Amino acid sequence: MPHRLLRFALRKEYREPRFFTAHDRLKDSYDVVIIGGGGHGLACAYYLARDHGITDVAVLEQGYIGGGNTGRNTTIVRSNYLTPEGVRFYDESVRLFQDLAADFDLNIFYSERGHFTLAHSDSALRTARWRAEVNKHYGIASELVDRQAIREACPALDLDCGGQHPVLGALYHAPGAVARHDAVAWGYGRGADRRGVEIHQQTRVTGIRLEGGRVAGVETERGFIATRKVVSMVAGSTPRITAMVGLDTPIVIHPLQACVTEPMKPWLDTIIVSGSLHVYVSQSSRGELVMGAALDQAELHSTRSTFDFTEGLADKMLDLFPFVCGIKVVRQWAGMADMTPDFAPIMGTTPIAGFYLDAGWGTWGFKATPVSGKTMAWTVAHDRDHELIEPFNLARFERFRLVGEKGAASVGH
Amino acid sequence: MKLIDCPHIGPRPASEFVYGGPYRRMPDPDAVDDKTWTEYVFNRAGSPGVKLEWWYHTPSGSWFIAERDTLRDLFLRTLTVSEVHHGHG
Amino acid sequence: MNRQSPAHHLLLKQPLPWGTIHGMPLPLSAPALPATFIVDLSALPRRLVRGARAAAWLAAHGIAVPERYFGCRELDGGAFIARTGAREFLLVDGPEGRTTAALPEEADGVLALPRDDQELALGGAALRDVLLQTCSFDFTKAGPDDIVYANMIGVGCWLRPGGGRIPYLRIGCDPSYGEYLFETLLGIVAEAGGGVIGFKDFWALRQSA
Amino acid sequence: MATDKRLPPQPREWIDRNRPLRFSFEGREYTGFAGDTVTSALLANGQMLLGRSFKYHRPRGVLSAANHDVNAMLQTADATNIRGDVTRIADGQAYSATNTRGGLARDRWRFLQHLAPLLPVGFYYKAFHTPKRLFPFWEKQIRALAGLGTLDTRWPREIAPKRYGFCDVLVIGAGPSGLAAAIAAAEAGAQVVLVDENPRAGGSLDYQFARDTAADAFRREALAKLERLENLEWWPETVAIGYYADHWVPLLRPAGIVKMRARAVIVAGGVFEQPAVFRNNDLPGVMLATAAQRLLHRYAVKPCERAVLLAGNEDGYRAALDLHSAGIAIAALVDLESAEPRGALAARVKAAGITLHGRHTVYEALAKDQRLAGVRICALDAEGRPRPDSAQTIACDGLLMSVGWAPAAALLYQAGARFGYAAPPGQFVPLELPAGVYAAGRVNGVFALAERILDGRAAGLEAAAFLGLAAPPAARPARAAQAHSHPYPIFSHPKGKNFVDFDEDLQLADLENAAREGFDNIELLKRYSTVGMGPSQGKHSNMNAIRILARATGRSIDATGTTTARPFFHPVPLKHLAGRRFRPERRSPLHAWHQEYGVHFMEAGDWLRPQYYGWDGLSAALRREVEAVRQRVGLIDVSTLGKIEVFGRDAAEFLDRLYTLRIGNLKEGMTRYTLMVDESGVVIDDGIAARLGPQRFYVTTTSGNAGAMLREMQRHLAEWGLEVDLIDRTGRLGAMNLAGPRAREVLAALTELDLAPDAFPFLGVRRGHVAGVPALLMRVGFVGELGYEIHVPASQARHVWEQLMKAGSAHGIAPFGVEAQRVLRLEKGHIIVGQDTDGLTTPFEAALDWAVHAKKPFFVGKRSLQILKERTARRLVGFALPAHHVGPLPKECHLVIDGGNIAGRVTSSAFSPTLGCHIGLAMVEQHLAAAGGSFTIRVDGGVLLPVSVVPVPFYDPQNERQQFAASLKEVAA
Repeated sequence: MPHRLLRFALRKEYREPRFFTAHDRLKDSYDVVIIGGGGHGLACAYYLARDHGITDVAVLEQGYIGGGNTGRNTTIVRSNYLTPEGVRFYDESVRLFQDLAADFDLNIFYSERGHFTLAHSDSALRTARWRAEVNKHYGIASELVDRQAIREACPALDLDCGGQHPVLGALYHAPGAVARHDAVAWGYGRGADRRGVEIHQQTRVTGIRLEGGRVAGVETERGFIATRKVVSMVAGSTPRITAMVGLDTPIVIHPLQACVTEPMKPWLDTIIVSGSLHVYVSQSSRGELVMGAALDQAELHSTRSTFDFTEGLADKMLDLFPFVCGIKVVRQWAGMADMTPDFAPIMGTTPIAGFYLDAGWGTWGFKATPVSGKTMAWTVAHDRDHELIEPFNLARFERFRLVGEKGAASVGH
Repeated sequence: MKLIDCPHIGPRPASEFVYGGPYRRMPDPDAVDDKTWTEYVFNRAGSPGVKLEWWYHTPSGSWFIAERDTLRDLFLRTLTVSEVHHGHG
Repeated sequence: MNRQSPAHHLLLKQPLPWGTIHGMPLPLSAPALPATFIVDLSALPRRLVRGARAAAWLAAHGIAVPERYFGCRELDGGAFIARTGAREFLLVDGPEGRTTAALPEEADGVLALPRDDQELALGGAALRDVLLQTCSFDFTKAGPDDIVYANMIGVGCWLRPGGGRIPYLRIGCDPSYGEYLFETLLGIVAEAGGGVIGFKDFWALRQSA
Repeated sequence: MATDKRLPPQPREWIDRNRPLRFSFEGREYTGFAGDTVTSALLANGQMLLGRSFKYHRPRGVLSAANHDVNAMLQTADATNIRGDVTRIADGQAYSATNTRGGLARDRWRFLQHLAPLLPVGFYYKAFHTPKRLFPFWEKQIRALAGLGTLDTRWPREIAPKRYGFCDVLVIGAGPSGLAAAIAAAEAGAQVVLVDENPRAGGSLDYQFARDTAADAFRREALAKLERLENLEWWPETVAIGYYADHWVPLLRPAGIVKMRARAVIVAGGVFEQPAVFRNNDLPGVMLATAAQRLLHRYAVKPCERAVLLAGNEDGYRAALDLHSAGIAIAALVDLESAEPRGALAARVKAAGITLHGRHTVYEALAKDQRLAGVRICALDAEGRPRPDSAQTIACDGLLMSVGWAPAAALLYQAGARFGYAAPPGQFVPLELPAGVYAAGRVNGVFALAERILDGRAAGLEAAAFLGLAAPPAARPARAAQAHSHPYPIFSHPKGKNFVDFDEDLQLADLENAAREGFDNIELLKRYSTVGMGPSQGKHSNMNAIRILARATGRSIDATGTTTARPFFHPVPLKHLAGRRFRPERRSPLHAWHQEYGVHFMEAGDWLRPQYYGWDGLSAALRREVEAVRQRVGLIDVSTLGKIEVFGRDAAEFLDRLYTLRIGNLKEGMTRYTLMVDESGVVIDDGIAARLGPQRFYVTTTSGNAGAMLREMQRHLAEWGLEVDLIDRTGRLGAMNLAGPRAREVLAALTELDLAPDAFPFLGVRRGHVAGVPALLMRVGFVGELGYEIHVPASQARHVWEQLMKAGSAHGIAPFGVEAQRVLRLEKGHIIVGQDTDGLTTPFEAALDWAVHAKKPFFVGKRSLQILKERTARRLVGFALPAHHVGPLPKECHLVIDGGNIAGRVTSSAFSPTLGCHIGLAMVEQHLAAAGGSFTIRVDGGVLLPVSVVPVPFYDPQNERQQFAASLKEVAA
């Protein structure tokens, strides 16, 4: 048992410091206002303070810290994307994730499990090879593996999937990991807080004031704040914020659902994803199976659950792992995913001076938390897009310069 | 599961329907400049609200238009496409 | 003598006397009627009639069409006609095929194309329970004057309730789903202690009902 | 030690004393009766120790006896995480406790409770991560310690069918208010289904009012009506697992899930009794008063010999009297409030000889042999804090807690109800309910039995009125005017072990410390401390957690709020969610023939398609099949193609708007290649359009897109309001392609049609008969030989196919599969949409410029293509390897590398038996696309392979094989 636990026993009093200072009032102005107290917003605040010395920052959160998609995702971290821009971006994120616990002095349970994207058709196999080739080109551990390799890594998996759509091979990504999602937000929050950033929970933004086409301040339920720089990092609420500054985007909100089982002793070490069956699953350090599936088909700004989601998920899950048929699902939930036409984020500067956008996170926002915080902080500090995110600027659409991540989806059919 | 009241066949569970995206009028392609056109192609009215949408009932193979509150998750009413064309939308 | 039902190879496993209906080999009759049954009716001639003047065209051929959308009307010789839209009708003929025999396939803007369906009927004691396991539609809300388009075990089907003493439901779908639909329903019927009956059995039973 | 705790027959008991059952627990044999749960049977045998706690492995016994906790989590040979409280014993079954090392009694992990001081809330966030390299080791230890049951990966998949259900009114909960509601709604004429998770109706009537004559009168009458009313169905052992939109309520029954679609829903789910929080409140022997009453009345089990009752409400007094009259010695009644206001009840308790301690609490439970041996009680000061100086010890083997309740309101929350805290009764009550949803009884804050019945009846009538079956009822009875839940039955102790969440082993200090560390929002508190996240989902812990946080932050209960109540109400096995394994599969009408001929199928969406034929492997088959088509004649099943009739006044106009090429000027009897792009100019499909008449066309789509294309056509039709009709014939017609130099001879033998080149030219379409079957024939060929695509009714496809094979045998005909077709079309340079294109490919990039007819006034995507034409950055080109090439070959999706950078990818690649070399298509950057140029492909092993750009088609560039015909390009122009 590590010595660090001894302090709890030796001390009479419980003297753990607060993670987050409670601020009873908002100041009249801040250098930077970040809308959204999720992983991205807190990470941006953290890097603004740590790397750029910008500490006069307010993070405004309508609910509670990490209460949005940060606390609703299935915590998978990987960098085996299809496009060069995607791969470079997420590779940097993985590197940051690997050192986050040390940075924070907080255990985020970053656990490298190995990530299998199962291919059930020859077109899926082609896409897997495509991704593997692009990944390898950028030095990322990613390869196309056969059934035998999958069997060895995950003997419990029924490669024949109950007789239909058998697994033909997989894209294997050794660095694929899971992490304790809440802890990532808390770590960034605590780090930002200790560097002087103010985190205001239960503070809803009601408007953004523009003067002469540039940002002048933010209206909140708790009054007006003057600022020259506003960063929107609100994922599922993005369209509501962009509407405040009259900015049109391609973003459409779709619910993304997930569910979790009762805890059981460890039997699944890897992360298993099946595009064709629309299932992904990993086993948490608590022993629960954390499972997700495809987006709901229609736009919706709600985190309601549907029963047919769990029905479909269970059905496909038992194709892969028939023996869990008696295991019970305890809880289901949903997040609001901000989808873009090309399955890539929208980041960086916008036509409105002082308004920065970090959005379009769809189903891949958690794994980008550190890198988007870091690159957005750089972008806000320099008022210029960080080179890693240039391809993701909103302007790409009117230039018909879409990012090809969707290529994977389309070829993958 | 939600019920969707198809104007052709009446209420059916949502699983029998395919969502067809927002009902939008295309600007005259020959009249608009490139910017306006690309905005039409890519941008969407993403804020929550009451929207007209395309919905398709798969078993009977028919399209119709639904007026839906995307914040409260409510189908307010459904119309045939011609009703919408003729301004009943 | 060259038609084949999508369920042909499943039916071959049934030890029933066979015959040929409209060029399609099918089991004709079962020694005894099971309490719950499934029967292949794919052999029946069918037409999908579509076009701006479809209704008038049918009337001109002496076929009175239902006014109501998804309404259904019984015709002579065991045939029925269902209205599936403003300008579309499904005509399913009876065992003798009298109604479709004379109909042209194309005339003044109307197409009346022959249509192969996997058609079957489910009926008997466990009908309701089998339906509750396979279709989300509440069949207490429909009768012989209705044609219901709904998903059944994931396949888009037309469904028409019928029967008197012995209730049954006629079901049709795209033949490419036919083997799956028939095999799956047969499995559930068998669990309920039912089985396959012959083409003739069904029409006899229909008379008796 | 198996002392018998079974009492003589009780008036309401659920056990069948004529059916004794044998079972074992932790290796020891026991007997119980049919109807016993594992918990009740073990207690009847004097076995108090039922499990070990999740974190500290502390001994645990009964808490709720109602599945509101998981102290009794069991394992058998073929199942795990079985809940002893609600699982009926099965004869001969062997049970053991989950999550122990070396058995329940002397679990080797029990030392962990002595490390508790080292393991405060969130400790795992604060340790194990340094040094980084050691975390994997610690994680392994932590994962092994966490988790409950152990599963066996050899367990078979079980199938549990699901059903749909329909009713007017669904009533959830068959206690007094639920019974009254169901009966009232049914008598008003509604079709009612009444469900309860218990095997018998009556709810608390059976354990809190078992000896109450007034209650019994109502119970008898209600149960009689359950029998009598034909429009009232009673479903026992049925759990409503969640509420979903439009009154969609899945019901978990022993036989499987019923997905109930109700027109109105009444929730009468009652309340969960809540534990008091004090030191050692988790010792076996410390239980909820209702747990004792359930054991006593349902199972005739004596919960203990000598009990102390800790009361925070009058329900506790009633429980004391109830147990007393059942012959259980009540050593003392300890009331958190002063006893005087309890009036008559207090008098009756005193009269029963029970010592009353007002304004006292249990300060600590005392253990002996891992179970309760006595309690230390002490007086409370003015602030309600314990005064240890006043402590006294009472010996007892049972401590029964009756300090408050929490509403079983999850389904109401899921339905969108708004709740607020009301004191009295001291719980959250619904303030606003959605249309068609009603609450009745204690979940609604109504407590007196008579009023619960009235409340239920009123709810039933309200539901009936909502459905137009009855007049709305008179007003509901008022909610309880006195507190039934103590505002703070929670007591700190310097030594802790005062548990709030039994699933997660969370103590009072854990929650207070979490709040102090800044997790002072109820949702943050839950996530940091994990309170309420265990298998019982907070049923016994959420309310106390809210009270603790409210006090810690000085906020009101309302301001503190609750966590979101997500499905499921009780956890649901995956097999029940999955149901039967329905997997729609599509079959070509030729499927059986392929099987008989020894085909290898490949999956294509819902279809199975012939990949190749024969037993000698793919490459041999490929050579054979390609050679047959090139040299003689081959036959392939293309029934999966989308097939759509397009007819009506504006048919030509419609297709001109739909496709990039011009279709309107197509001559009757001719066909043309079609290409479809979306609004952003991306290639989405291609196929053939045939003109059958002035206003009649027949079009095909790719197999994979058939459904989507039909929908798009129907949508555009509705949008454009053109006078056109569509008929989808995809599955209704079988299709086959007869291709090869001998195709004409083979076909001639079977058709009356004149096949002479001038009578039936390349790209012509004809209607006639093949083998006596009405057929549509198109002289097109994806594979680049003289070919006929023959479309016939599905029911006759096999006959036609067999006749063609027969007629072809003299010409050496061979059936060929998708793999051969891919090679053949590649030799011919035809693209496959979705393989040679991706989600962003334009026609210009796909080298289909010729297929874009910019002069047309309009077609879908035209405007975008006008913009994109200038921005074509990449191009699909052909490449070939020298015939003598040895070494690794390019595979599909290998990358094109230029100056160390990615400059494209291989989209198609195969050995061409016809050309005797390896050929392929690649999407490359413009500057690499120049004819005669070359580029480099990185193949397996990182080898850089130079290849030369070759014009396509690779094979028969002049298209002489298909005869007298211009290539597709020129025809399109």
